Amino acid sequence: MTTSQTTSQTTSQTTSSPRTKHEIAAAIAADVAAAFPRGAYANLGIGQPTLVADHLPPGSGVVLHTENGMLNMGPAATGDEVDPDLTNAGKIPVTELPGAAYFHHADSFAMMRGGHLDVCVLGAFQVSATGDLANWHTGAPDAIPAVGGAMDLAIGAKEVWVMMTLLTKDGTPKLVPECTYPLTGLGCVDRVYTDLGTFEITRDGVTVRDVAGTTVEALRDLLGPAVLPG
Amino acid sequence: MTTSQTTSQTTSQTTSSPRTKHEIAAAIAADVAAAFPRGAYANLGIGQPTLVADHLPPGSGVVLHTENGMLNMGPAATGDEVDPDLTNAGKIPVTELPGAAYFHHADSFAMMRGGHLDVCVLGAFQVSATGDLANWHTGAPDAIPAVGGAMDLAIGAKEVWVMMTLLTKDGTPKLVPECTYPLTGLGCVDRVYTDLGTFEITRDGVTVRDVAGTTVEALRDLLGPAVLPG
Amino acid sequence: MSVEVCTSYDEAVADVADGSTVLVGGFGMAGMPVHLIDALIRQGATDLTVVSNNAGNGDTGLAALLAAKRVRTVICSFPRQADSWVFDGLYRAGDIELEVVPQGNLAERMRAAGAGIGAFYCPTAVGTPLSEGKETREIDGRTYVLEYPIRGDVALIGAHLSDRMGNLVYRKTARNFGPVMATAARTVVAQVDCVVETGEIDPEHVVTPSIYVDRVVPAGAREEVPA
Amino acid sequence: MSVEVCTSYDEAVADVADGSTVLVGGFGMAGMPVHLIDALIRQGATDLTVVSNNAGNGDTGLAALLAAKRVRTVICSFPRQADSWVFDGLYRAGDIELEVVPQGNLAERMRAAGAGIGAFYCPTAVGTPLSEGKETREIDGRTYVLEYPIRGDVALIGAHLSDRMGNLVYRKTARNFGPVMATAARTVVAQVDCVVETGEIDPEHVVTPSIYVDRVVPAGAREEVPA
Repeated sequence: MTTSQTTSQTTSQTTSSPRTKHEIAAAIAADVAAAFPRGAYANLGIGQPTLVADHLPPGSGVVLHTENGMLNMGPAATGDEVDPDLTNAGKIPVTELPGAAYFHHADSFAMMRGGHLDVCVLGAFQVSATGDLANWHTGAPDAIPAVGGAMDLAIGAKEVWVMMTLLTKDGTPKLVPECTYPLTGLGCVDRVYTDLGTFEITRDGVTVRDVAGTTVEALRDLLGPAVLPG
Repeated sequence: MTTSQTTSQTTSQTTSSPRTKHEIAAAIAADVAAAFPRGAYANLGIGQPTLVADHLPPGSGVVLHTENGMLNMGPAATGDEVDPDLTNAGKIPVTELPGAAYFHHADSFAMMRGGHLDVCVLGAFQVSATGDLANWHTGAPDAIPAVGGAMDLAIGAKEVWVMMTLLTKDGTPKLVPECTYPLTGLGCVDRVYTDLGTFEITRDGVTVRDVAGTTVEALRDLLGPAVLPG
Repeated sequence: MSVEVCTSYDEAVADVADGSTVLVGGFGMAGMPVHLIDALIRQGATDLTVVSNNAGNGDTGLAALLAAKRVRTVICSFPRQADSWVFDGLYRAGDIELEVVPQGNLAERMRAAGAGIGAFYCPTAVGTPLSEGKETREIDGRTYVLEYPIRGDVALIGAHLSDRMGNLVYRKTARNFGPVMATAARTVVAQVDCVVETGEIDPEHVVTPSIYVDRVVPAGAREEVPA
Repeated sequence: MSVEVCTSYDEAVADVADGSTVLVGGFGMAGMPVHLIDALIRQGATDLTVVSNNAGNGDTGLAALLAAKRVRTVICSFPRQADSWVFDGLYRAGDIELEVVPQGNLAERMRAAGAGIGAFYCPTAVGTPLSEGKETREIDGRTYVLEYPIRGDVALIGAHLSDRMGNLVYRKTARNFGPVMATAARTVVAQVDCVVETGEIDPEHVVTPSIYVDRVVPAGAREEVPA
């Protein structure tokens, strides 16, 4: 088990006043962005993962895929750039970068499901110690199920990274021995970026990649031995 | 069983000297061309079926598909028109017509196998009374098998028409109770155009669509009751 | 063969039968054939199965078709949205059936229909509620779910240009489901920004070849208000 | 990410390992990556499985690779041609293995590899010698054969233009197997007529998106004669 005790650049400054939800998400997004391989082809899921794009260093060469049919998507469109025919998967107007390509939905998901994307970053309700992902459905009996591309993304990329707060609002861990929410994908998550640390999910179990403002021991106490054995 | 006794325009003039192989093929091709629905999307197999293109009336609106990735293929290229990047499935340089489209091999065969072509015209060694087609392999033990797109074409079009001489050089019928050569497709042939008549293959059996220089009775004698019952 | 260029949206959907499966293109508003949907509402076909990525937004388009009680079943990947109140109400009242399909399966199942594939083994949704009751198989150490084609009687799509043969090109991410749906339905109707002369679209740039397209309706076509 | 632009054909195929499965594009000479095949001959990798539509013509290209005894197995649709004497001789002598695959299956099996499909039910070859021993299934009254993906370690293809990211466009029917093979191999190498600046290919016209392409070699690159 390789455990790096270095705290990450951006999440280590948790000193005085509690951070806002947005600040926490931005810090996690910065951690994810810093870890991106140069020139990676990546899909950033709807919601918080889209923040990662704002933190990519200039010249990162990262090429963004959007599952509604485009490679090399640019930043959100503003003003005159807005074109109703050019949106991301969240239906937000975006721009195109030089070297972009358009393709239809079957080709787009073939690209994703064929394992050609280097990284996919997703939000999650829960991740299990064996990499199961739950992010599409709370399981509430009155909820209308809606999956979108979540299950395709979960199994499609070479690496699936989750970004989430480690705990729910009421303090319950979201990295769990076994998911209680309906699954999105089985054993598909490779890494989990959280506000309290980053975890790798390997065949041998969960390891701590780095911690943020806490210790590995404290994380063990939080998550329990079924998730983080000593 | 609907039997039309009208002889076809082009093959009825078999009067004096025996026709050459090419004249026979041209006559069959003219019959096929005359039967094409206006504006049909069609694939003409390698070899004699390509002759059909020469007999399409002006304004037929027929759009030719070639399985190496093109719709609205034009006639063979001559002189300066020859472009090594533009060939038909027989690897012969061809031309493009206005409104052509190029696509890759998987899209091209998806188009074919998905049943979007109206007609496919193929040559044959044998056709059975139930529409089985044998046209890819003589079954000779030393022959090197080579199928190309034959099996895809056989099952792909809305209608599969075969054009062939009705008899082999030694007088053996090629429309048979059951094929003896290795099959290309099962129950896939809808119509058989020959030098002696045109046959429809229906669920109820083989019927004569028209005869050329012979009679239905003579065809019955030739083919036997297993193929053409009274 | 020339495509049928319709002078009204209503003419283009006049023959949609009750009980049809209708594939409706678009992702959000991009590529959404709004005028054809409006015409379908005027036309009155009912008991429809609609296959589309979403289940209607706001009170127009697909949502209006649903509100008019013309749709028995929706097959889509993402019905629940901030402004999907029409669908939500019908669903909660038990007045509409829903099949939720992962977006990639939705696309690939229509592609299979268009390509003559009888069924395919797919890695998506293994071990999740959306594969419950479905056949699975392990191939080369990975588990797959068996998925079947989705065929349409009619596809209504949006495209940018058509030529007079029916070759289509799209604009940017408005391409989305259009090219796939065009292969998967018996009758394909496209609303387009403009119909150009045959030969004006470079054969290298055609996205949907003419063979797939039955009717096109250029922008500005008539909307016939029923008498 | 920028694609690797190689200055010699030999550099582009330097890492092809013995025992590799090599997908080779082209239909006849259209789209045939002749310079890459020549470099592969110079490179010396052996015990190869070659997947291509044909099994070589005349004495050059694939035929020369076969003649050099580098190929253990050919997977193709149409080995037998008027000028396929090299293959014919090796086959009759029992010096090469052959898997004959219907052309549509060849394309669709590579597409499946690229698209993450584990296997698919296909209507081609039902009841023929080429489906003997294969699993079949009746779906909706039609019989289908179960077909598995064909994956490549390397794909060698020909294209018209590449930009510096690796987006490819093709010319006319030289497109053929290139775009499919580019999705189905771990390493994809394209010989192209010209490498243009990123942004010079309209994003609407890209046929093979850059994600699939690892190396491109523009015409006029060096051919390194081994010392």
